[in-house]
Amino acid sequence: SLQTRITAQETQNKAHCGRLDTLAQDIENLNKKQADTVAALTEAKRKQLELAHRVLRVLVKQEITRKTGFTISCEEEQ
Amino acid sequence: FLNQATQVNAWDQLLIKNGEKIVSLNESVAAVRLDQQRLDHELDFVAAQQAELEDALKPLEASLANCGPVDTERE
Amino acid sequence: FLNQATQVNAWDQLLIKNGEKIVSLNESVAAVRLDQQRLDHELDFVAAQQAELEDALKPLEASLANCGPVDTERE
Repeated sequence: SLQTRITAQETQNKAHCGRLDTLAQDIENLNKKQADTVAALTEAKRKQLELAHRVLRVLVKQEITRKTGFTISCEEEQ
Repeated sequence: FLNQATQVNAWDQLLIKNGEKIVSLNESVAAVRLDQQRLDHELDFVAAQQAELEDALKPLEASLANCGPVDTERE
Repeated sequence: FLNQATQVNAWDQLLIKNGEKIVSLNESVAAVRLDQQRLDHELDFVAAQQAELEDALKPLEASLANCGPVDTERE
């Protein structure tokens, strides 16, 4: 019966080993996915900077236009 | 014999502990996977909003590009 | 007896190896989780900036929506 327990323990340990290999694979996959996420976030940050720059340019242009009375004449015509 | 029985008991304890740790590790991995999915969805959402903002920006840029030179001449 | 002792040692090593594997995998998961938190914060920042840009653009969109038709007629 001691031998039976030892055999059972061996089986159990083998099962643990297999489960750990699966988990190691899962973690590796998560690492790969995270690398993709990092790349996507980097692109989102780059796009954000570009958009912020373009919005600022449009706002500044509009301000100049407004000051020279362009927008006011637009509104008057309506 | 007694010594061997003690050894087997100790192994039992080790196996149980390992098993518990594996269950908890499994839960951690599942939680990380879920968080990863949430992050990806949020990123998709931000990218979609950026595309929307860019679409809104294009006609504004075009219309101000037309206004621009005229104003410069006026000044 | 010696053979049995060797077997016991080998078995001990196997159990310890699994325990070590668990520790190392736990560390990997913790590292992924830490990176996730950093990504989460950065993404929140980008999303907040995005909302700011949208807000900044709104009045301009409204004002140009009014002017729009007039400009087209002028051209």
